[in-house]
Amino acid sequence: MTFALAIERLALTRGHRRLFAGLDLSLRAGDLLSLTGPNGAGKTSLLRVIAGLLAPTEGIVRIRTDSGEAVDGEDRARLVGWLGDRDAVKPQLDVGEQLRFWAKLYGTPAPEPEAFGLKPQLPGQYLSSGQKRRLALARLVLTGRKLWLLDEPLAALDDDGKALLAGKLTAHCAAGGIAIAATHDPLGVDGLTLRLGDA
Amino acid sequence: MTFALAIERLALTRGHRRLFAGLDLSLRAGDLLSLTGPNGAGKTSLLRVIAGLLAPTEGIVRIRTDSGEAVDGEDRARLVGWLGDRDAVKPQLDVGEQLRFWAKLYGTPAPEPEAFGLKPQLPGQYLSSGQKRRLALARLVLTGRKLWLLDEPLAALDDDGKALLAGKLTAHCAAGGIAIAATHDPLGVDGLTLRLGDA
Amino acid sequence: MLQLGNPRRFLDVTGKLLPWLAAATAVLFAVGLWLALNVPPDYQQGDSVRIMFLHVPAAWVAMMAYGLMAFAGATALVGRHPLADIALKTAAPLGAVFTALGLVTGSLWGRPMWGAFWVWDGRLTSFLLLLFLYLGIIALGNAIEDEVRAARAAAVLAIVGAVNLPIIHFSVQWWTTLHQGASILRQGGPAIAPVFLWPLAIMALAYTALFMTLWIVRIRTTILERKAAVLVATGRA
Amino acid sequence: MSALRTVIARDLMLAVRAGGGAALALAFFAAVATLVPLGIGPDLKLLARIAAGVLWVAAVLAALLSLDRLFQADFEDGSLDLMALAPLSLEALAFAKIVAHWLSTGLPLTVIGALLAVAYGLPAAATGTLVLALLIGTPAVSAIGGIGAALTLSIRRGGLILPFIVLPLVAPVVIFGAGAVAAVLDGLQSGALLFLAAFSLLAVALAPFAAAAGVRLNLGA
Amino acid sequence: MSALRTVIARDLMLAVRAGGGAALALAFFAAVATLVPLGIGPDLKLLARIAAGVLWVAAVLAALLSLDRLFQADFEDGSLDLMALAPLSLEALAFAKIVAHWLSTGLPLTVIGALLAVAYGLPAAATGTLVLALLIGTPAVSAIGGIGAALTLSIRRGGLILPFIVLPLVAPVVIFGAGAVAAVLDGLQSGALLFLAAFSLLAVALAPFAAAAGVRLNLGA
Ligand code: HEM
Ligand SMILES: Nc1ncnc2c1ncn2[C@@H]1O[C@H](COP(=O)(O)OP(=O)(O)OP(=O)(O)O)[C@@H](O)[C@H]1O
Ligand SMILES: Nc1ncnc2c1ncn2[C@@H]1O[C@H](COP(=O)(O)OP(=O)(O)OP(=O)(O)O)[C@@H](O)[C@H]1O
Ligand SMILES: [Mg+2]
Ligand SMILES: [Mg+2]
Repeated sequence: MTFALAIERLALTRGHRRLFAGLDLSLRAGDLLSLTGPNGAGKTSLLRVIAGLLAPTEGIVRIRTDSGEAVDGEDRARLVGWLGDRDAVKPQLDVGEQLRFWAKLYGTPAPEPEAFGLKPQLPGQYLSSGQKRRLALARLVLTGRKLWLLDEPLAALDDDGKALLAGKLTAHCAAGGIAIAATHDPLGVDGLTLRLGDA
Repeated sequence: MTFALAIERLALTRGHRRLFAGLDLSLRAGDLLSLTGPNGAGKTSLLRVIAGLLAPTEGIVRIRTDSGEAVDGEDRARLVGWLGDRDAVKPQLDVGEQLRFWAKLYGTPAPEPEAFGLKPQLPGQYLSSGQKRRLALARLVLTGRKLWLLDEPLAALDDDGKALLAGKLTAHCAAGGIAIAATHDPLGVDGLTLRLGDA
Repeated sequence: MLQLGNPRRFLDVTGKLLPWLAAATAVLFAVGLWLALNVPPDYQQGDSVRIMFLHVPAAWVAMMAYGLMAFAGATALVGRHPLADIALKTAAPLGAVFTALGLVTGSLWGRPMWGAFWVWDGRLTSFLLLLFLYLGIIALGNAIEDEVRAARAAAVLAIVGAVNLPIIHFSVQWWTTLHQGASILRQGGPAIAPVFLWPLAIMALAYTALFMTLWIVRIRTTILERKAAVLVATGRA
Repeated sequence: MSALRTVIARDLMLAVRAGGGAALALAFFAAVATLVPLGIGPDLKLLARIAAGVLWVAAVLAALLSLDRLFQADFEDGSLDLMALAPLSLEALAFAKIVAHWLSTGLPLTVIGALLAVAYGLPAAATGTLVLALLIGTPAVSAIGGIGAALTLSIRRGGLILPFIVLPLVAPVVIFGAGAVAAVLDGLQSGALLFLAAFSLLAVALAPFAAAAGVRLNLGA
Repeated sequence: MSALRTVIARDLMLAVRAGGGAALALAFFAAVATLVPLGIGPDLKLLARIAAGVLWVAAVLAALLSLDRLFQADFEDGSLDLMALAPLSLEALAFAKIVAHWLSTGLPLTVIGALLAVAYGLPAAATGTLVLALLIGTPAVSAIGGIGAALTLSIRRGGLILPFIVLPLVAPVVIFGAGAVAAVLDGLQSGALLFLAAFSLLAVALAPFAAAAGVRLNLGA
C-alpha cells in the first residue's frame, strides 16, 4: 500500500456560481499535479476543499496513508502541508522566531533560515515579497506532511527561489509524497496537469 | 521636448544594508524598463524612491514633463501611476465602487470592469488573487498618469491577464508614457532591463 | 417529537393542529381580557394593576421563547437537522417582539409605580440584555449568507446566551431592586391574591398559545419557501 | 474640493459597511452606558449626578476606539500609497478622514448621548447642554485622535502613544464638556462651552497638518 | 500540551510586541480611570462610592477592546488556515488564545486595578475584594470575548454584532464583580464572589467549544 489521494464526484458552488462539478481525481505517492485555469476558476477553492478547510457541495476526498488506512473528513487536516496564497508572516516576529513557532506547533525540527536564503534576525515587517514567500516555503517544508497543497508558490520568487522550490518539490515527490500546486506558470518540474473550468 | 525621467547617483541604505548606490538612469517617452534582481535586492524600494514615497539616502530623481518643466521633490507624486505589490482592495466595497472611488479621486473617468475581466457587483471580499490583481491594473490604467511604476504586475495573473497587461503596457508606451516594472518573469513586451544588486 | 422532525410530517400534523390552536388563542384572550378588566382595583395600585395582565405574561413568554429557541439550537448542532435550524431562525424575531412588549408594558407600569419609565435595576437591565441577545442572534443569522453556516452560528450564540435566563429570573433576589420580587413563580406557592391569580394564569396561557400559533405559522412558511427555492434552483418550477 | 468630498464619502461608506468603525463605536458607547448602572447600582440620584461625566468619558473612548485604525487599514493594504500619489495633499487627506470619522461617530454619538442622558435621569436643561457640548467637543476628539493614529501608523509599539499623546490632549475636552453640564446642574454660569469651542476649533485647524506629517513619516518606513 | 504552550507563548509575544494588544488595553484602562474623575469632579466620597463599578466597567471594556482581533489578524493573513491544519484541535487553539489573552490583559488589568482602587480612595478591605473579583472575573471576559470574536470572524458587519453578543454575556461579570465590592462597603455578607467564580468557571470551560465552532464555521467562508 502506498500513500494515495482519491477525489470522487467533487462539486463546489460558491455564491450561486458553480465552480466545478463531477470532479474525479486520483493521485499516488510521487505524483505532482499542476492545477491551472483562468483567474477565478476555483483553483484556490479546490485546494481548500482538499485540505478540508472548505466543505464541498458534493463529493468526497479520501486519503490512503502508507499503512493502508483510509482517512477522510476532518482527520485529513493532519496529513496536509499548506502553502496558501497569503504568506501568514507576522510583522512583529523575526524570521527565526516564526519558523521556530511553526516547527514547535507541528512538532518537527525548525529548518535553517539560511537554507532558504533568509536571515534569521530579519523582522517580518521588513521582509520583501520574495523573502516572505521563501519563509512560507520553509514553513511548508518543516511540516513534514505527505500531501503538499501549494497556492501560487512561484509568486514573487526570483530564479534562485524558483529553483529552490523545484528542488523541494522533486525531493518531496521522490520521498513518496504528493504535491498539488495551483499555478499560472510552469513549475520547472515534470508532472501531471489539471485545468479547471474555462469560463 | 518629450516626457523623460532622469535618475542621478541614487543610493539607498535600509537598516544598515546598502541596497544600491551610484545608480544613474535616464528614460524617455516610450521606454519600458524591466527591473530585475534577486529577492531583497531593492526593486520595491527603488520604485518607492522614484515615486517619492521613500527618501533616497543620496541622489536625485527628476522628471521632465511634455511642456519641458523639470519636476522633482514631492511634486513628482502628481505624475506617477502606481501598481504596488499589495492590491489595495477593500473587502467591503464591490468592484464597481472601488473603481469609481479611485477614478473620482484621480479626477478621471472610471473604466469598465468588464474590460479587465471583472464583474462590477463582485464584493472585494470574494475576489480571487488574480481578480484582485486585475482590479489593481484597472486602477493603474484609470490614473491616466504618464509614469507607470509596477511592482510584480504579473503576479497571480492568468495567461489572458498577462496578455491584457502586455497590451496596456504597449499602449501606454506608444502614447508617450514611461513604465518601470519590477518583475521576475518576462513581461511579454520588448523593452530595456535593469538588474539590481546580485548579493 | 421525532416524527415531527420530518418537515413533511410537520406540515401534515401542524396543518390539522393550527386552526384549533388559533381558535384557542382567541378564546383565551377573550376570557382573559374580560376577567382582567373586571377584577377589583388593587388597594395600593388602583387600576394600573391591570397592566400586570399584559406585562407579566409577555415577560414570561419572552423567556420561554428563548428557552425553546436555545433547545432548537442544541438540536440543530447535535442532530444537524434542517427543521431545528428553521425553528431557531423563526423563534428569534418572535421572542424579540415579546421581549419588546414586556419592556414597553413594564415601562408604562413603571411610570405610575416608580415615577420613571426606566430605572437601572437588575431585572430591567438583564431583560433589556435579553432583547440585545435576540437582536444579536437575528443579526448574526442574517449576516452569514450560507444558510447552514448561518443557522449554526446562531445556534452557538443561542445556547451560550441561555445563561441570561436564570440571571433575569433570580436578579430580584441578587440585588436590592425596585422591581417586584418573585410573587408567583416562587418556592412556597404564589403570594398574590387569588382574584388576580386566575386572570393572570389565563392570560399566560393566551400569550403562550399566541406564541405557539405564530411560531408554527412561521416555520411552515419557511419550509414552503425553501421548498420553492429548491424547485426554482433545480429548474423544476 | 471634489477629491476631499470623494474621500469623505468613501470613508463614510467603509465606516458604515465595515461595522468595524462607526457601528462598533456606537455599540461601545451604548455598552458603557448600560454597564455603568450595573456596576454602581440602581441609585437614580447618583446616576444623574455622574451622568455627564460618564457619558463624556464613554463618548471620548468610543471615538478613540475607532480612531486607531483611521489610517492603519489603508496603510496595511497599500491604499495609503495610492492616496499619497493622488491629486490631493496629505493634509487634505487627513482632514477628509477626520471629517468622515466625525460624521460617522461623533455625530451619532451626540444623538445617542441625548437618549442615554434621558435614561440616566439628567434634567432637560442639562441634557440640552450635554448635547451641545458633545456636538462642539467631539470634532476635537476626532482631530486629536487623528494625530495619534497617524503617528502610530507603523510604529511597532503604537499602543503606548495613546496614553502619552492622546490622553493629555483630550483631557481638556472632557473637563470642559462635563464641566458645562455640571455648571447647569448647579445653576452656575460657566464659560466652559466657550473654552470647549475654542479648543475644538484649534484642534480641527491644526490636526490635519500634524497628522499629515505623521503619515509622511511613516510612508517612508 | 506542548502545542498549547507554544500557541500561548506566541500569542503572548505578539500581544506584548505589537503594542496593539496588551499595551493598548492597559493604557485604555488607565485612561478611563484618569478621565472619570475629570468628568465627574474631584468629590472623593463620590469617587470611592462609584470606584468599583467604574473600574469594573473599564476593565471589561479594556479587555474587550483587544478581543475583537483575537482571531482576526490570524484569519486575515492566512495563519489561521495553517493552525487549523496543525496537530492541535480548534478547541485547544481557542483555549490557548483565551489563556494568552487573559495573561496579557486580564492579569495586568488586575494589578493596575489595585493601584487605581487606592487612587480612588477605596478602603483596604474593599480593594482586596475588588482585586480578588478581578482575578476571578477577568478570565470569563476573555472567554466570552473569544466566543464573540470567533463567531463574527468573517462577517462584514461583525463589529456591529459583536457588542450585542458580548454585552449580555459579560453583564453578570460586572454585576457580581462590582456587587461583591459594594457588599463589603455596606458591611453585608454576599455570595457574589461565589457566583462570579461559578460563572467564570463555566465560561472558561465552555468557551473553547463555542469559539472553535465559530472558527470552523468561518474558515469555510
Ligand atoms: C420596563 C420595566 C419592566 C421590565 C423590563 C420588567 C420585566 C419583567 C420580567 C422579565 C418578568 C419575569 C420574571 C420571571 O418570571 O423570572 C417580570 C415579572 C413581573 N413584573 Fe415586571 N418588569 C418591568 C416593570 C414592572 C413594574 C413597574 C411592575 C409593578 C410594580 C412589575 C411587576 C411584575 C410582576 C408582579 C411580575 C411577576 C413576578 C414573578 O412572580 O415572577 N414589573 N417583569
Ligand atoms: N525598514 C527597513 N529596515 C531594514 N531593512 C529593510 C527595511 N525595509 C526593507 N528592508 C530590506 O531591504 C531589502 C530590500 O527590500 P525590497 O522590498 O526593496 O526588495 P525587492 O527587490 O523588492 O525584493 P522582492 O523580489 O522579494 O520583492 C530587503 O532585504 C529588506 O529586508
Ligand atoms: N464566499 C464566496 N461567495 C461567492 N463567490 C465567491 C466566494 N468566494 C470566492 N468566490 C468566487 O469564486 C471564484 C473562485 O475563486 P478562487 O479563489 O478559487 O479562484 P482561483 O482559481 O484561485 O483564481 P486565481 O487564479 O485568481 O487565484 C471567484 O470568482 C470568486 O469571486
Ligand atoms: Mg487563487
Ligand atoms: Mg518587491
